[in-house]
Amino acid sequence: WDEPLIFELTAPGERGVLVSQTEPGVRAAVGDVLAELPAGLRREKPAALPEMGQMRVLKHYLRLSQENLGADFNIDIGQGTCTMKYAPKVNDRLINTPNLTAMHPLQNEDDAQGILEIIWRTEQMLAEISGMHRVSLHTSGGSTAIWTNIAMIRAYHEANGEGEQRDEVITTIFSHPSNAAAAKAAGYKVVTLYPDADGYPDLEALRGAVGPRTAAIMITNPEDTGIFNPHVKRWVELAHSVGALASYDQANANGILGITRARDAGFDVCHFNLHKTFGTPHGCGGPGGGASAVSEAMTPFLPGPLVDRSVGADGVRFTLNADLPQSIGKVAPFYGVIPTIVRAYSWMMALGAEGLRAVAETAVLNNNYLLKKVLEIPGASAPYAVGRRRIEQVRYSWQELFEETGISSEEIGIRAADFGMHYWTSHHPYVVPQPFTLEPTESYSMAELDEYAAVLAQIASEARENAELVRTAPHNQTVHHTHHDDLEDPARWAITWRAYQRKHGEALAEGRAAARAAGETPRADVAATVVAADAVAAV
Amino acid sequence: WDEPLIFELTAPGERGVLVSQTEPGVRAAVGDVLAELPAGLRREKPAALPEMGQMRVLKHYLRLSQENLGADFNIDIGQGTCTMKYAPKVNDRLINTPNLTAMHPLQNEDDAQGILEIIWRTEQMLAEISGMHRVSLHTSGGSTAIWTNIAMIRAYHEANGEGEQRDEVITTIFSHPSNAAAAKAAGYKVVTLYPDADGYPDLEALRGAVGPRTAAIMITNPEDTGIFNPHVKRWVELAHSVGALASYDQANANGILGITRARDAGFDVCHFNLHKTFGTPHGCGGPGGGASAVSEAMTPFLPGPLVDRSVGADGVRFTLNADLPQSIGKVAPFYGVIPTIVRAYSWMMALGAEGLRAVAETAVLNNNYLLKKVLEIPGASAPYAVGRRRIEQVRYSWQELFEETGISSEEIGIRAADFGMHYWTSHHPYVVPQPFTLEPTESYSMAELDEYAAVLAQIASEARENAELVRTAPHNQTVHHTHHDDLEDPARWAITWRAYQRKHGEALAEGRAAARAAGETPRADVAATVVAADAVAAV
Amino acid sequence: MTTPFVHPYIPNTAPATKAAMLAAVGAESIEEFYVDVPAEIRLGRALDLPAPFTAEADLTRHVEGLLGRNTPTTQRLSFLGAGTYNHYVPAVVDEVINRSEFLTAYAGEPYEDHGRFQALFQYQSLMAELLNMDVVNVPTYDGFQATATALSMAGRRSGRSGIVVVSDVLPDKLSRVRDFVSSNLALHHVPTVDGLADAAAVAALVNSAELAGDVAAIWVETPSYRGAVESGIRALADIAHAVGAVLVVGTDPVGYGVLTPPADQGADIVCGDIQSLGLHQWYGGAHAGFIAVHDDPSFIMEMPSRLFGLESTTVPGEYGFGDVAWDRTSFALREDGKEWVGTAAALWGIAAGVHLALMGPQGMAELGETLLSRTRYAQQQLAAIAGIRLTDSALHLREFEIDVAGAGLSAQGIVDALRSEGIEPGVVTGVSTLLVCVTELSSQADIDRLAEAVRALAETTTTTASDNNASDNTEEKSA
Amino acid sequence: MTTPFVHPYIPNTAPATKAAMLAAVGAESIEEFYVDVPAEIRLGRALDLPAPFTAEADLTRHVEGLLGRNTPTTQRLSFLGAGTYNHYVPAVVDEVINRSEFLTAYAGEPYEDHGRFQALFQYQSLMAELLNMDVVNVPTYDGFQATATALSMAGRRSGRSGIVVVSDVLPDKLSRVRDFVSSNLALHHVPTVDGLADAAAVAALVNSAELAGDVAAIWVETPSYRGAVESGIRALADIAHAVGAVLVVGTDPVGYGVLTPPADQGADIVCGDIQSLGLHQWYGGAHAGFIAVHDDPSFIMEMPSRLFGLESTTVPGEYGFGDVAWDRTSFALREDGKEWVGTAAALWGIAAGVHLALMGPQGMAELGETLLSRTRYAQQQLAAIAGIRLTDSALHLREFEIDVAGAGLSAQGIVDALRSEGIEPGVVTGVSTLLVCVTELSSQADIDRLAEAVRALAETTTTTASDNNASDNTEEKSA
Repeated sequence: WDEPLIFELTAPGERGVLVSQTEPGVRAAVGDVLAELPAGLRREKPAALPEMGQMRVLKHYLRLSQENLGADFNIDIGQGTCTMKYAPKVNDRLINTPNLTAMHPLQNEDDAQGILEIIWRTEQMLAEISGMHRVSLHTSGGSTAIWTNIAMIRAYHEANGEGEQRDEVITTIFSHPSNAAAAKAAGYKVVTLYPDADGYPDLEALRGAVGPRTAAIMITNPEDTGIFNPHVKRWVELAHSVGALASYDQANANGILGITRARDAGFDVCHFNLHKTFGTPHGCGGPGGGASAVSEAMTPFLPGPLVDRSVGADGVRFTLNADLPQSIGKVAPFYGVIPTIVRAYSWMMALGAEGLRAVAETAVLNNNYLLKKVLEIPGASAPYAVGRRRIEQVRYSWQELFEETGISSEEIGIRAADFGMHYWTSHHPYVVPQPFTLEPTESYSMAELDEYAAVLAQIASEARENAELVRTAPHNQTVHHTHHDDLEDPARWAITWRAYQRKHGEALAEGRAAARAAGETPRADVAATVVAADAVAAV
Repeated sequence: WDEPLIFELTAPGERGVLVSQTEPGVRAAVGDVLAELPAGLRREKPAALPEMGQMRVLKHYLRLSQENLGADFNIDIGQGTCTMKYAPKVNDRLINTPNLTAMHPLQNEDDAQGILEIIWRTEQMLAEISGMHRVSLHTSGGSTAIWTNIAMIRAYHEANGEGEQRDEVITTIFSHPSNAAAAKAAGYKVVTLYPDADGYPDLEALRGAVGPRTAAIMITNPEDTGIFNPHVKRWVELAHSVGALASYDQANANGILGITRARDAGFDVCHFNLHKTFGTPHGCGGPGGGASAVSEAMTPFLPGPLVDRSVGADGVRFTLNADLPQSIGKVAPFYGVIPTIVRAYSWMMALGAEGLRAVAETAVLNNNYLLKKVLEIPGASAPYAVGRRRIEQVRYSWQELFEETGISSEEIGIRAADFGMHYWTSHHPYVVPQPFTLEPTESYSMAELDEYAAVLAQIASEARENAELVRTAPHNQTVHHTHHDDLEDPARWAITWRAYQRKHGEALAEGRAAARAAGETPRADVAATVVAADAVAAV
Repeated sequence: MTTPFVHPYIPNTAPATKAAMLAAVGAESIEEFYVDVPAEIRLGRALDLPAPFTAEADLTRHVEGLLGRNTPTTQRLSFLGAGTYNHYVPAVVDEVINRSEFLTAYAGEPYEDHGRFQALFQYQSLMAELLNMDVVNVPTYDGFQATATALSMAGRRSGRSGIVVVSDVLPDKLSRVRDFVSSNLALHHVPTVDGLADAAAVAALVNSAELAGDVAAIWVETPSYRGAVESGIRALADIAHAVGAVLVVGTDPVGYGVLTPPADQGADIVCGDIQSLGLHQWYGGAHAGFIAVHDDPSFIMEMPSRLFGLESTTVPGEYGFGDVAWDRTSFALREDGKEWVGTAAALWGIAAGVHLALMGPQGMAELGETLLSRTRYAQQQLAAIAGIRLTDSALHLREFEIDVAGAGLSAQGIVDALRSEGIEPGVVTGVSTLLVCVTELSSQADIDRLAEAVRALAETTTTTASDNNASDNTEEKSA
Repeated sequence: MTTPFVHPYIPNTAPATKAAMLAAVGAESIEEFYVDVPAEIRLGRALDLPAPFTAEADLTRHVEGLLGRNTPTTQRLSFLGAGTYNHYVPAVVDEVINRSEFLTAYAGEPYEDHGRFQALFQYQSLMAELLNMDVVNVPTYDGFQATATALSMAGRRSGRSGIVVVSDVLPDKLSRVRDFVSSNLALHHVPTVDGLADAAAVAALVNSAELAGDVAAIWVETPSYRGAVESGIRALADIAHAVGAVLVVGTDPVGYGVLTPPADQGADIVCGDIQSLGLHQWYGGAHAGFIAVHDDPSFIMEMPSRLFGLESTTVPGEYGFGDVAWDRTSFALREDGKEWVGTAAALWGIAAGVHLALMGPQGMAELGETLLSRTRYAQQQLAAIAGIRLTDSALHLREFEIDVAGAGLSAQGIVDALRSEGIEPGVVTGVSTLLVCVTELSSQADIDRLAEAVRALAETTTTTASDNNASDNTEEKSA
């Protein structure tokens, strides 16, 4: 599809949906509410939204959807650390019921026993999975769950009179960047530790870093390299030894479900991403769902309200408890991302203990299988811990290929999309040179893993034999190579269509005129002579 | 996508969905039911269905869906006579409720008052729209509604003792082929009339054809040419004058809603296609929905049961009436295609009388606008009734272009798909040479009509300047030019995968081996080296 | 209305656009387009229809309000079958058939609608594996039509007019078939014995003077109207083939994960409905018919439906799809085609294909076993109630009939009484007979609940009856 | 279990595949992959979780059973707001965001995820038109976060720490903001007068010795917690700008089809929640936050969220998309980025974009007018009841507070009493105050029903009270 911007589709007078109108009786009673608006409050010019019939709006967005590559379509193992797994369709269908969509959060608890029970049960299961005492599901993403954890840590130290003293948080470079960023946003100085020569988290470095100013260590394990810190319990003990707390980023928990638990290593708080480990869809970047799990000592600081279960004469009842004097308060509206929570609950209930363990075991099997396949590709390597197994993912490197061909990991990623595959380099900074991180999870079949590895091998071979082909990618995508410089220059960047028209309107008009003169039909004109070659869906 | 056949994706042992298992208590009570099956009743070899994980099945069909071009995606005016209009999404959402999907047809009527009322209201509205006395919604397509109409006519004549005598049905060549076919299937001899020189139905020809053997005339109006028969009332009168009945195929009713009605012209029976005129989706070729509307005299012959409305002490109640001694009996299970009926009801209720008239008026406006645009394309013409307006559609001809370039209407259609447009030639036989039939309905904007016409103009121009480009189409589609001869030869045709393997298994294996030898990766192997160029979605 | 009517479904009702289009075609008003519609048949007034709900929110409230007056089987414990069955529909099935691309497509060519052709070819192929036959059609309307057409095919192919009906047929289905074939075929019924075909009587009739040489087909239904699985298909096939007739088997494919397909027992045409394979109940409004035959042109050329075939393309190894033997159809030849082809039930075929792909061989086997087990269990539990008996001793799949006369009950009385407990116990088939249906969604607890409710009713009735020396009229007691 | 565990969600649990993969990597068992996980922290037992429902049909029955214990607002007449609102969601919105392509995508590049980038760029652009501002972010978690970040931006940009809070803020939102900014900012509250900001008092505080030179922002909420539409934004902006501070306006965009956007009245940062623009209530679980600023790098570079921008490609006239000023973010710079960026609420942004495209200028204008009219009508009907009064005289959009003390009622008493009639009359905000919310889905008949129910309760209470010379404790009377 060669689909214009929606603003270019406007046709004055068309309507997309009609609004319920005020009844004559209401009009008679209230008069002309617009005419009576206080001075300056009546909008002078209508908002310049497009005017379109319903089918055209639908068609526009359906076409855009086909220009997008969801996990349901590709072998989505290229976004390592993000756990792109199957989000079962049955869960989408279960949540799309008025029994959830039409629930108001302040309805009487008697009308909400079903959803309250699901929240409570989900918390209980996550408590068992983490070994923690209590869980809050209020946050809508992993990073904000991390924030919630550091906010509770801050509240804990403040409650103990050490709020001023403890102003440092320690993390590692292969922990997710949000640990560092959330700690900073909470007012902490961030100390980042680098791994030892073998890529393992460096216990000695930690020993040198902890002290009376340390508020917490905030670490991911297994780290983004896929390496599990075998001394993690020592790390926690070291933190505790100086009065600091230990916060566990479990974004990478998928490979250790039922194997080991945060509390078993002594952590005080941890978080899960429901949209990663627990099989809910990623929604183009949210809403996800965060779970903050805490030890008994940290429980008073949880955000509220909490869902409590009581057994009375009338049977079991679930209630909302907002009487939490030490709570950090609200971290989000109401009780969390309900569609995510119910999906995660259903996902766990479809699997059970045996199933969760099969998830973990199959994920690591897939990961180590893929590791072997990738290492067979000349030019690819898996730095650190050479010859050792990994857990959930591997941070690989194309450094050898880059040195040989000049083709970068980023260029390989763009070329991979030509094969209908998504591929991501890695989080910054690129400690591993020319990095890429693959996380096959448990969701993809052996044949799919083979297919993905074969595409990488194909591109590596192209890089050697026809580097230009790789460098000039994309060749088979909705859009051609973009000029990214536009977006770094305040004079040229355009974050909205109105800004674009203001900054580039003249060039836009000129470009169209030129195209028209050259016999081409510009995008904003009738799209008739644009052949489908320019209009293919994403892959 | 270069998606294999699903059988090629099998991986032994994988499961797509698990089935509810028999409880231990049941097993204890009934024993091994399989072992106890009577001789010969136990299947010996499992069905050779594919074994696949759930996500892979989903991915397969989602990819196939992207290789398909629904009305929601293209400017779907190329399938004239089929009334490809907007099927509102709200109606899809309204019907997908357990209040419909989980209703069993033999539940107590008290549990079904909602759906019975919708059926009754829909019938009432269609009765008003057609002017008829009573409506049955039992059939699931237009052709079977036509069948129902001729079956009622047959029963009527039989009831009058004229069943043997009346063995002919008269139709016209520009009426839908199902009129002829259904009459034939009902045991009638079919007489087909051709239009007069101007393309109008030929009243004199009818006069020559009717007689004591005539059971009915079965005609479409406006005909597939888009021409309205101005003498339609004379036609009906002529039929009645010899004791025959008149059956009106209203598949093309979209342009005359609220303008003129079947009963106003004297027809005894008529039918509508709910999936055409009344805005329900076409579902890749059904289920649709048929409505058979009849005069009071024909009412006793309707299929049963009928939905009746009564007002009693407890208020209004809807009941199923199966006490219909003259009824032709069942024409389908239960009461019709419920999802279609409820959608059609909602569609009418979103529009009302004023809206239905706007549908008709806008459809004819769009049609005549498009007519003007198409006639501006050199090589295109609209045979018959030159210079006159049309109603709902127009049967055009590329005969001039064909004579000039050798490019046929069929070739133009295949090329049109390269532009993301669907285009259909016309029903056989091609009375109009190199025909195509466009029916813009009310659903497409002026800009979209312009775009479609521009594509036709572009292809016509290509036909002159680069006929080979058109002749070798498709160029930008999921699949390349197919070899249709395979499908006309019983020795080679393959209607199922098992038949294909049996007939072509050797060639298949050889082809794959050859491809492999040539360095290509055959489809059934890992699809890794197949570049996305071969794998684009439909457009 | 004085304000112009603009509707979201009709973009060109926008006044400026409408004016521009009229100007472009040189028309003063829309009325000019209707010159061929004479005044004598013009309506001349607005249609008399209810006031519409043009705002989508208002429409939604209205329709949801109406549908809210239904009480679906999710809120009843239902043992209703008789043609529509409550099987589980996997979410992936609904996801696929609700994709806009499939839902709103229609009749595209094999190029732009490659996905539709492949999905339906796969449906044909998956059904073919389940049935062990080489040819399956793109779905026709429903199992009624499929059966009527299958019998007509047998008639057309042989030039004979006799159909011997050897099973208990669902009455509605029989009604449909009777009317459909009435111009061409005559139905001859052979009563069943203990629920199954009476092969000896069939043989006698087929070879009788009345029918000799004019039997086109023997028609078996399995499971029968009462759920009985026919065990004599092979014998019936032999009888048919001996006189040059064919065996037509009407069936529900749901059991063939464990049961021998009719083709393996000599059937020539197998037909029926696929509602059990991934379609919701929809108040009886979601049926589709299949017809399966062997790869024999003498059968195939009699099929009216479209048949999608796999063909090669200009790219070696690539699969293309198209219509097989198009010239059979009414699209090609109008009345000279076979019956007719039209919009039927393609989407339901795609659904059934997805369903079979998800289930796989093991899923279909487990489903078959669960159905046989639960059916047998329900038979046991109900027949264990004093005075209630099964009406035959055949093997049953999913449905069976009980006779409750011995318990002093009427079938309608049970239905009325259990309804107050939220149970739909079955379909009344006679004064004292009830057709009970169980599926994989009927748990042991559900069946036990049914049996308990019937037992309680029977005991109350018996007690009351013995107290009163009363008759077998139980209706008054079943409030 | 002795049979191998094979699950539809985990294809490689198929025993043959698992064995082949282990063999390929040269591992004896899965256990080898866990050598780095020491025994001391190994769980060593199965997780103690409820028995699962591995059959999808069983899972569905379980979850539907739980959800069936909810009674949603479709079965109640609800006047609940206070942060989550019952607006109509057009079907097309749900259709689009439930497309697998959007629902299951995540973080693809601008090439393979062109559609996502365009859809979110369009969301930004559509919101920008509604708000009359040039920059809108990809949604953050919710309006609470958006406001907390907006205030933090003002603080970071100015290096100052004072925030002057001039409106009545939703208590939960205030709680969230307070904790979030506690390391960096101090909140100073100026009480409202008759529901609106007290500009004179604000000016006095801003220029007071305590705060002079350290005011980063004045924070307005409109509509306020109680639904009052702030009329003094221009004056407040002038006060802020005079001291080098900025005006931050927290708002709900639903009214800007008819109301003047804050930017036109001098606002520098406008922020809030988009739940009203096409998201269902979801028990409070569907929120997303927007932050809008002018095209000024000093603001933009303080934004933590992703900002999608339109850029050219190698094909003239083609639109590409990408991240604007990536180096602001924590993805680029970890703790040196602005706050952090992570998975937030992109899908809800797409929904809001579709919603605005469907509504268009006329739809948003009609919606605004309907909301104002119905709100006013509800105020009139309730205030007409003897003893019930509005707690302020400001203009209200959608929500307003009533004080019922004069009618001898308590707020909780009304809620408890009306609940038995299926009505949720509002949110209790104090002993005698109730926050009532009406939307375009509250018809005149609905509002009349509410008013009638309250009136009847008030009259009963008054009668009883006068009979008994009773106190104002009404709870016992409101069974």
